[in-house]
Amino acid sequence: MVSLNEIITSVMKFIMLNLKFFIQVLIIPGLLFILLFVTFVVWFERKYLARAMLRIGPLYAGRISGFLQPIADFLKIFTKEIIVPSDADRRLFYLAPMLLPVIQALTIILIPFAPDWVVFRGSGFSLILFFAIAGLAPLFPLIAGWASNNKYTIISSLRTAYLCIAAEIPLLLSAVGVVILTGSFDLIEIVEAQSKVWFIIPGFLGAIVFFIGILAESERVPFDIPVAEQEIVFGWRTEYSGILFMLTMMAEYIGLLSWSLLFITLYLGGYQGPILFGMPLVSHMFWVLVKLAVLTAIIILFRTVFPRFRIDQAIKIGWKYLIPIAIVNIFIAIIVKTFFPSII
Amino acid sequence: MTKKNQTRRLIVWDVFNQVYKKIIGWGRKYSLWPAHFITGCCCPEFMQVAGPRYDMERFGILPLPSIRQADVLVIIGVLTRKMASRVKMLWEQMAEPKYAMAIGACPIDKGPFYDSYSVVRADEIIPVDVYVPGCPPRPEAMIQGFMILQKKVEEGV
Amino acid sequence: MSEKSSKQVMRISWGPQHPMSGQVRILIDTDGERVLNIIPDIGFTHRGIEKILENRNIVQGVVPIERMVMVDTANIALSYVRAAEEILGIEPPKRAQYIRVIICEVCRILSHLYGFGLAAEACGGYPAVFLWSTADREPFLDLMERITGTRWSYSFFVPGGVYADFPDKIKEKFLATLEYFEERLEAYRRAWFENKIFESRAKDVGILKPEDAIRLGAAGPNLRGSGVALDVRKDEPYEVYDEIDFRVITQPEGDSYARLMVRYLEMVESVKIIRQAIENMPSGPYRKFVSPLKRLPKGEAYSRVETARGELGVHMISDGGTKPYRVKITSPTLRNLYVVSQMPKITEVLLADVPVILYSFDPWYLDADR
Amino acid sequence: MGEETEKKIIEAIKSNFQDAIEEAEVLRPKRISITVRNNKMFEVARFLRDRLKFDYVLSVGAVDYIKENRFQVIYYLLSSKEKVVLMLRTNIPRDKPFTPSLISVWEAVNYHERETWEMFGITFKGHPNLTRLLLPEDWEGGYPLRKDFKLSSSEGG
Repeated sequence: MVSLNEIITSVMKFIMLNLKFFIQVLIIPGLLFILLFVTFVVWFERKYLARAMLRIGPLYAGRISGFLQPIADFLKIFTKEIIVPSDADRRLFYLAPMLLPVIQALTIILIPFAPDWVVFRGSGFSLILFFAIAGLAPLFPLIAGWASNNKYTIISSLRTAYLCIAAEIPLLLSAVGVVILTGSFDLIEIVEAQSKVWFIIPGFLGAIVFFIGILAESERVPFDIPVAEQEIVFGWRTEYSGILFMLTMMAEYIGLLSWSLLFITLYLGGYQGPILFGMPLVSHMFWVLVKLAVLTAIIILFRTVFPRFRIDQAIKIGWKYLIPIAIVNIFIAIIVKTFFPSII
Repeated sequence: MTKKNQTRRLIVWDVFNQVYKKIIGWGRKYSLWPAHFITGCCCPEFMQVAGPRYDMERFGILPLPSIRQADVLVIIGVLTRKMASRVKMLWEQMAEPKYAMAIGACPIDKGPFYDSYSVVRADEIIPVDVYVPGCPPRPEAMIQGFMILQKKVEEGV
Repeated sequence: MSEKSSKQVMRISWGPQHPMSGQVRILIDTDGERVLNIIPDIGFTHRGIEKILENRNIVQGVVPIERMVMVDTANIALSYVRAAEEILGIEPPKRAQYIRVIICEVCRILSHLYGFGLAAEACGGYPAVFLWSTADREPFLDLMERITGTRWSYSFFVPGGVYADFPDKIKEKFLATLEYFEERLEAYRRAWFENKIFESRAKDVGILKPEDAIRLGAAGPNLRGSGVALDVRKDEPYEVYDEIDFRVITQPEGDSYARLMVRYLEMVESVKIIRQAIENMPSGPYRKFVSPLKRLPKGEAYSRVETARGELGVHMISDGGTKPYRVKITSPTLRNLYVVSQMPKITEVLLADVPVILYSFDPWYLDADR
Repeated sequence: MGEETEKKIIEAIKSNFQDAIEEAEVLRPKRISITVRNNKMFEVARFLRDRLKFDYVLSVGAVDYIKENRFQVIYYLLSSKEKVVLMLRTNIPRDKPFTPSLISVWEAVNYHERETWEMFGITFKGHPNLTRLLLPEDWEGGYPLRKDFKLSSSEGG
């Protein structure tokens, strides 16, 4: 009979063999990074919104300016009762909130944090793989909306479907602009190609379309129509309580994280940046995190400044304005690629 | 299983239990989410408490749209018979560690409408944890009510 | 069900527990995103104030009637008190009338700010403006606390005058608050009325033509938002409104944007009124004592007052006892809610427009329920 | 000020409906009160709206004169041009509280007539949906605003 410590030693040997893989999965682009990012963004958003409203925001949770507030929320929700409506479809009701954060987090494995620090290289097609996985994400609000058998959630899940269709096509087209500039689908080659100039300068129109696409895809404020509190109570999350509700909230922030990381890799030169104190690996990661912080702050700023679009206005923006601009951006990319290759 | 192991295990379990209670109590104390639900005429004062000057979010109190995720049902102002049936329904829909708070003189004992035919007291409908008198009570009184509720939440884990 | 049953009509209920629906249940029949029918189900805060007032003498009666609209207490107490004075046949001293006008206009600003904040919230979770309006109410609440002793339900008006004198010490503080408020109004205009997304959400939404507004009975700023200049302060000047020059604000378009613009400009106008009232307020007695146990002479009186939500009237009938025989209150929000319920028949309404339209009418459901 | 407009309106009404008008008087400037016989309500209402331009309805109320065993239904009307308030009254016996509904003349009286029916038990014949407006759905306590409906404290005086 295999004894306990034998198992432990073999597992330890396996871990020591591919230590880098475990660090990548568990720490830097993996579990710890995502949880810390979600906790920090929740705290930052509540404090930032409070400042916009001239108030203080969470203060007494942790001693200094309430930084333990998200942890207090998590501890409370962790021990709360999970209520499943009687006429809800139990299996799907549990499935949707569990799988949604997983799918959103799955896309982060393709993002390069350093020249050789990427979990899965995607054999040259990581951009297409990213869009394939991210395309699954809108499916789960539909499942959740249908499973919780509530009028608010059905309306909200249909709105998610409209919004995601209207948002993903401009995203794809503007990504095509970047692919033309680099000539390859691999995210690491895209980042390497941006060493001379970031693609936000030649592909400026594409960057704008991509940014608006991010807001619509991750349902941030001007486009947070599926979770419109004023019309449909809490969107497709209305029936969830306890840890399931926590998972759906985390999914929203992980979606924001994955899409803004893609924006950084495509347009802001991924991990490009001056090397600090001679340690290339750490400085590459440092630059990615700095750009991520700036981008997330801008996205959260939108929440204090703008009200919300109506669903038909949002779709009109997606189809009528974003797609033509993205196509124009493709032409610009072709012109830049053929006539002034020296810029890139 | 010798007696020594058993007592050691009990001690370990007791220590873990207390640590668990302290942490979860602290978590629940600083994250009381009332539902977006206003029953009566004290609601402008509750908005002032949520406003910048008194700011109940310092204590982690964040009004949430849906009743499923709320853990405090705050009865703000007068409670009429028609509203009482909805309050009863909401109270049953809330997830388990739930608390109730009655703000204003009317839920306590019908306030200035003592002889009205359609006003009811709050404790005829749901078990109330904290009462805040006043018509409308001052924002400081409401925040003190929340702090008393926080103490009760922390001990009652 | 509606007669167009060929479509799949879904009835959504925004119950009393809903971020946008105050103390009311709004039933909406929708076909997809298009709204066919809005039915406000009110009565959740019906305290039977008209029955209670038959049990209170004229000094006690101010307390329950003030709780009808907690945000705009002074105007409502004023209509009750003026009806009592008309029956008693007495006229409050000049200084009391000026104090009453000041407090009523401050209440109008407080109420419009509250309605303003809720309209911002209804347009799509726009938290900054709602909390700004809450912050900008605090200075006025402090002033009211200095004058009347409480922040909200003042019970400051009594048949025959006012309860206490206007302390002259706080005149400068009052004028300083008004200056600060005018800067804040400027901030609202830049952050709110020139916000493109708000314009796209509120313009041409819920258009109310003038003849529809009168036929359906819209009240106050909603009527003036459609271009009908009906304002009790000008048509039938009460207190000292005839000695103060101010203009009645109307907007021709009649959509939600116009109604909010009327409220915004009325706040600007109220600041001017308060300034004039403070400057030429005479000295002298502030109250002519009327004992609450005095038997009311037989008779009736209908007093009209322009509250922030529209024209409110109190019809008091007395049969010689100390308590009025019957007090009928005409509530403006009941008329506004009927106009909201007829909106889908006048213009095309989407589901996301319902909160915008509903809160551009600035409803206060306790006012409709009484 | 004078009351020429009010007197002109009273003359116009008196000249058209001598028998229908029981009494018509000017209470004070900008306040007119007419009492109309119940069966002629409809014609007088149509005349007021079309010829005298009383197009804005403030509200509908009723008074219960229990000693004279009669209800008095009052329509509060406002002319948006002359800005004069007219109270159109009609007396109906307490035991047969029926009166024609004027909803076909003024659409806005819908909610007000429902509320008066709920509070007094006066049925408005021809009203499309006389259902509960303010009281709770399961209310069987009679008609609250009638004088014989006693409040809990009114015995105490």
